[in-house]
Amino acid sequence: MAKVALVEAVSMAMAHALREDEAVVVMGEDVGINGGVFRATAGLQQEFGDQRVIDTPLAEVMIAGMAVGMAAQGMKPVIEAQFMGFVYAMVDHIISHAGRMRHRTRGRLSCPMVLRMPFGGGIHAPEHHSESTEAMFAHMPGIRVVIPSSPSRAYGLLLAAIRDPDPVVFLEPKRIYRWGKEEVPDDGEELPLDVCFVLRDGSDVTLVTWGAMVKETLEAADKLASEGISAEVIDVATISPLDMDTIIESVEKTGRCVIVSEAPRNCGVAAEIAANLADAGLYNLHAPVKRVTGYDTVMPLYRMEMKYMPSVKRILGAVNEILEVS
Amino acid sequence: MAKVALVEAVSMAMAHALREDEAVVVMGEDVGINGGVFRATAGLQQEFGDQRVIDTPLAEVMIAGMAVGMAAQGMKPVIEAQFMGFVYAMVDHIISHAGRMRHRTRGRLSCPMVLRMPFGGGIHAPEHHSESTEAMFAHMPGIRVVIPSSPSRAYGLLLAAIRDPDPVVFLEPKRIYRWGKEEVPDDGEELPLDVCFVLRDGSDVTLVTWGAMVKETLEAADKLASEGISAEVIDVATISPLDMDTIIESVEKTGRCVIVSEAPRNCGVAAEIAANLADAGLYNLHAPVKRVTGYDTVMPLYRMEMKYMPSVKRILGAVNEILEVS
Amino acid sequence: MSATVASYSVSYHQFLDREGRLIGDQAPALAKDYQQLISLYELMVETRTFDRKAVALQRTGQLGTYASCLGHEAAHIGIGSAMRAEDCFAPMYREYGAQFYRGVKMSEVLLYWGGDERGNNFSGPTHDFAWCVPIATQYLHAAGAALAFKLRGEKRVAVTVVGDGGSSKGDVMEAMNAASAYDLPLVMVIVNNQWAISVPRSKQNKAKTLAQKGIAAGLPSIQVDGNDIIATRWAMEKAIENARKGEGATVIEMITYRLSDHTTADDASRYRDPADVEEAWKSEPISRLRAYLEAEGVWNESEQARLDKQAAEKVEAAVKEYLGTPTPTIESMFDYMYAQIPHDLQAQKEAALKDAE
Amino acid sequence: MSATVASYSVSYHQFLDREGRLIGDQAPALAKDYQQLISLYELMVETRTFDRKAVALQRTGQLGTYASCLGHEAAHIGIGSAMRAEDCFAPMYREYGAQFYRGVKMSEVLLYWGGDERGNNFSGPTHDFAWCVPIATQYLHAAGAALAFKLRGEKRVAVTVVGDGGSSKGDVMEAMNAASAYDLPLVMVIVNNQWAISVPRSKQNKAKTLAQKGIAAGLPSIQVDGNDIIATRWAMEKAIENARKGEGATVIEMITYRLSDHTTADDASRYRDPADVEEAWKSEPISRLRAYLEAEGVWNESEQARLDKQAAEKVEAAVKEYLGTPTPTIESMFDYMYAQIPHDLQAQKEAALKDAE
Ligand SMILES: Cc1ncc(C[n+]2csc(CCOP(=O)(O)OP(=O)(O)O)c2C)c(N)n1
Ligand SMILES: Cc1ncc(C[n+]2csc(CCOP(=O)(O)OP(=O)(O)O)c2C)c(N)n1
Ligand SMILES: [Mg+2]
Ligand SMILES: [Mg+2]
Repeated sequence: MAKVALVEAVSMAMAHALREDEAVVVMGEDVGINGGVFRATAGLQQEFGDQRVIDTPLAEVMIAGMAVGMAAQGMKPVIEAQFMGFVYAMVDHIISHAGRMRHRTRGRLSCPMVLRMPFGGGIHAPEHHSESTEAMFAHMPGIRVVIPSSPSRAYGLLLAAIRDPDPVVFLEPKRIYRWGKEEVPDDGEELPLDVCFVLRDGSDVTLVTWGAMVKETLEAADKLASEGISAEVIDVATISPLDMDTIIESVEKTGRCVIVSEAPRNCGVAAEIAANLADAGLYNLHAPVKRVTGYDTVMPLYRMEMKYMPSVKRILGAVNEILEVS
Repeated sequence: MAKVALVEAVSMAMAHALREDEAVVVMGEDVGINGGVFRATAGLQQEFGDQRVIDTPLAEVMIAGMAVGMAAQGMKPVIEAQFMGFVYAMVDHIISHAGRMRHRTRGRLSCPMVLRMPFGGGIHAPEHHSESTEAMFAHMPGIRVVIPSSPSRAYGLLLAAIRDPDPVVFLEPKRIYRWGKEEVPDDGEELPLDVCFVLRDGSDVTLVTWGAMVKETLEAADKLASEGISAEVIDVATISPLDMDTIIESVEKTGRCVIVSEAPRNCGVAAEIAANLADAGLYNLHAPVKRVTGYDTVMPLYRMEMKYMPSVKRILGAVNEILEVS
Repeated sequence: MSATVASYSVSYHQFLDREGRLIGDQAPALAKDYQQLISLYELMVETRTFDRKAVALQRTGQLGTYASCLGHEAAHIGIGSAMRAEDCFAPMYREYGAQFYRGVKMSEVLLYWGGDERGNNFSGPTHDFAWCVPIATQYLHAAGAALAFKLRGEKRVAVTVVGDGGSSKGDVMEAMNAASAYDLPLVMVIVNNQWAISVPRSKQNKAKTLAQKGIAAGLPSIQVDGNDIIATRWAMEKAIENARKGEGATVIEMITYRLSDHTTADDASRYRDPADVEEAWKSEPISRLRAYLEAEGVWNESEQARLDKQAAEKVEAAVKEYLGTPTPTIESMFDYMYAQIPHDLQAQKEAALKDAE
Repeated sequence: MSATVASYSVSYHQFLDREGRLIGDQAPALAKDYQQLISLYELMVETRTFDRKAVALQRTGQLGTYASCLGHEAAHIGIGSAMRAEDCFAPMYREYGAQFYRGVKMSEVLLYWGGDERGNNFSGPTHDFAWCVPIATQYLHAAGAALAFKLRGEKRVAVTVVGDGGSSKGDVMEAMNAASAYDLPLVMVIVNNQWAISVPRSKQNKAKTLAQKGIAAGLPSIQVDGNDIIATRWAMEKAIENARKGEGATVIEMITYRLSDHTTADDASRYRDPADVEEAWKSEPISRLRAYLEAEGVWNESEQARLDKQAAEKVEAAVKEYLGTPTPTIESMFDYMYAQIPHDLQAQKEAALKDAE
């Protein structure tokens, strides 16, 4: 079996869903013949036709609002925001309608849609092409937020997201779109939308992360291992609902936790995790919970973007700081 | 001096700003002759004319986008979202432009605007009229987020917000728009945009809150006092930047902290505060940090809304839970 | 070189003048279909009876904020009555007349404004959208519904309504644009009642009509007297038929007047001249239709008395049903957020139940 | 009764045909103002020289993603040259020609696409807006600028540009609506280059023109040949003059063609026929203006050779300046977020400086 990259696994999952359920349609700017600006929808219009894989006018409010309407009428739209920087115009329909349709109507109508988009920095892209504002969606009731960090997780989680009867925001870490290829059987097996993945067992410190920062975090864990420090690495994957049980269980063992996220720090998902540790996890903590995050600044243009992104060095710095504490 | 309510103090601050600086204009739906749906702009158009207090077409994207343009060209627009539930359409311009104008142009252009709006539940309003999504704005780089909880703080903070050379989101707790009247001299004295207010000194537990929940939190503190428990009450007031020093100092003294917020729990501002306690404040904590918040559900329609909002009972429950811990 | 490359116009249609006389000789068959006209008239009167009662309930603390439909009866019932059950309605928040025609119960309207989500789980067509408070967003939901129908090859039409104020929102223009791009089976109504809370129509823009927004997307765009049910119904029928035949979308501006305050939370005397409102009463839809029916000899005092009584009874029954509806449960705050409640929310639900004990 | 209540049309204007011959006898004075025409021509050629170099820099790893302006020179320079310095320009991202006219330096364009915010702190008018990536948002910034000018009683005009794709966004319609509501001194240009990345103009909507979006708000709305600088400049001058006189806003659609890939990150061969591009080259703006100038006897081979050399040197100097600009500092990530850095961000800045040691 050929190995595929994360972006190809995304494609595979959409193709699988389009094949198995005729209610599924893929919509967005340039998703058709162009196959998406990252090729995530490459070949789909050719295979499924332009009534299933639909180019839209350049209008994000329209894409989101129509998806809500379609979903309420029994379709399963999988819409794309071309970059996360352009999703903000969609937020109104997502928060005011997608997340409320079922609740508002006591289940009479629902909103089974997926809003997928590439997110995160580090690819030398122009302004507004490097956003990581997953916390904004995690704060919205009624919306699931999912972030894969490997090809197989991308496939299984996206399939689950599309099949899910409620709205899911699916964030694709574009910096690792083509990193860490894996064999991914197109077997239609989905992954659960509410559990973390423990990527590496360890006993001295728990490193919690998601998306593209999994790469630096695993590198940091390797580095620590070479120094005799055993780090457990957890890929949160489902940002909302958040599987705190797995994280707290790990911290029970290690007593220490560093959360790594490229998003701005203030009110990010890392804060939610740390807040839970300060409550249910408090008695297991041997040292302060550290967050290694992006700064509360605009992501700089690309000459400086790697200075913004959490580095292996910064992760190691945080780990060392709390290891010194006994 | 006559006592004024919070909403009148908001009005006074706008009038003062309109008087002292001709760059200031007030804009929004129904802010003119109608004086705003909560009367926050009552009398302003009469005093300053329709070139300073400007009714807009019903178009939130327009209001936000034009405010950005006006601010960049030297005006100081104070715009209103009629309710926080209608601010989501504005988010794109706030995050993509208001918060970035100065940074993007290395200071050549800036965006001295204020976006004010009534927020929070508890007034038996219709759907979408009870939002508390301050965390969404706190997560945005380049934006200050301010929430007054008394008439005098409303006056001083709003004046400071309007004079501030950068964008400020100013959230008005409408449930207490007419509660707790105070004498507020119209002296043009502003309050700092980066410090918490300690509303009540205490030694056993720190209660941290903001907005309308200040009311229940103070009530809870009274109740605790009658049981011999001394609670310190902090009104955060400036959600971003967050004055953690004051909070940590308090917890140094009390060893215990309960954070009260009516917003949904997941990734709320309460999480940010707890996360900081789990880091810099960890060694002072004698007990888990509790969050008493709204649920991760849609704010229900009004028959059930008080079941959603944190109650004095829930606050006391959380305090008692951590007081049992020694 | 200069050449005209595109030309458009907006036409205005009215059949009944404000005294209830037929104008011109182009009136559609409905003008002589007395049975149908009377049934529309009855619903208009019932709707107004309901509306007055709802306002009274609010004034006496038995209902939350309520958006009155006073004066909009011809517009709303023209819309609702031209639709088939399988068509899909995406209303704003005051089109009760349209919804009653489609089977929504009066008690359900009261439940909604009475702060109970169950009002949205109404007895109208199950595919109809709920009341929509974020202005103009419903336009795109209707466009999405229309695209769904088109993709599935169903001969169904989506119908949506926005106000004069709401027509300034980008959502409306994006929906019209989508209707054009995808040839959607969609009818987009702008109910121009001259006011958006305190902001008069003239402040939304200086264009002669709101209908001409449709021209931006190259859609047929017309204006009708929104207080003339013969005109509103005729325009809707034509537009819905076109849409059903696959001939695309239409924009219809219905000119009417908001005779009430914006909602019960509003006090219109702050911003508008009572003389204007008095003048507007002269064009209101119910008395003109009654005058016409009476002149045609198909309606009279005693019919009216019967109808008034019937309407009052219907409304009373609805109020009783509404007031008798038990409070929602704590569980209901959590159980409809997702098809399957996630573990974190389940924990919150359990805590809430414990707190409520 | 049916009556026409509003009628509108869109006119199309062109003075130079694609062979460079004057059509009709209505050409504006500019057609015979050779000195000015030559200076516009020179800027068009310099802009194209710059553009080709920028693409080459990207291809060789010396520049980030870059949005080419190939084929847009008459549109952009028509826009920029009709404005006064005190007017305010709110561009999208590829109107370098307009910006060069206004004093922005080539090296600054390169700095921006080279990943350096200092490119936005450019030498053009300090009140001009920066490049705007979130499509169409600039329309509202321009509307806000126009309102600021109007409120302050300044005789200044705001000018903004959006693409055919971007014209589908609600921001554009809300800006047009605002222009109508407030009678703004605003000129709104739609540069229709037939493509929005891979999506052709025909998929944005089925209306005959994009100019007619202005009709929605009752604004004068025209179409011009965007490859004819005499037409683009004429239309802009007229619209700007009207705006300055207080006569409100205009919508101008300029019809051109994107001869390049969308950006250097795009591969247009995936979605468009090379034959169409070849055909479009026949209408491109520079060769037609050159043919006209040569036919009028005011331009020749040797002038061209001089210009080519001058352009190449200018571009080379800009590249040198760009490549020589030192990396921004860590401090610069923090210092422009606010006028006064807040305490929390100050702490982050100090940590970042320490990490960078
Ligand atoms: C997006 C949004 N902004 C503001 C409001 C508050 N609001 C409710 S109704 C209304 C005026 C609506 O006027 P119009 O569209 O003319 O409809 P009408 O109420 O007159 O029927 C406003 C501003 C809202 N509900 N949604
Ligand atoms: C709001 C938004 N959505 C999507 C994009 C991604 N994007 C960049 S350019 C572009 C196409 C723009 O086409 P058009 O408006 O015709 O302008 P052109 O590039 O052809 O000049 C898209 C979709 C964006 N920058 N902003
Ligand atoms: Mg109205
Ligand atoms: Mg284009």
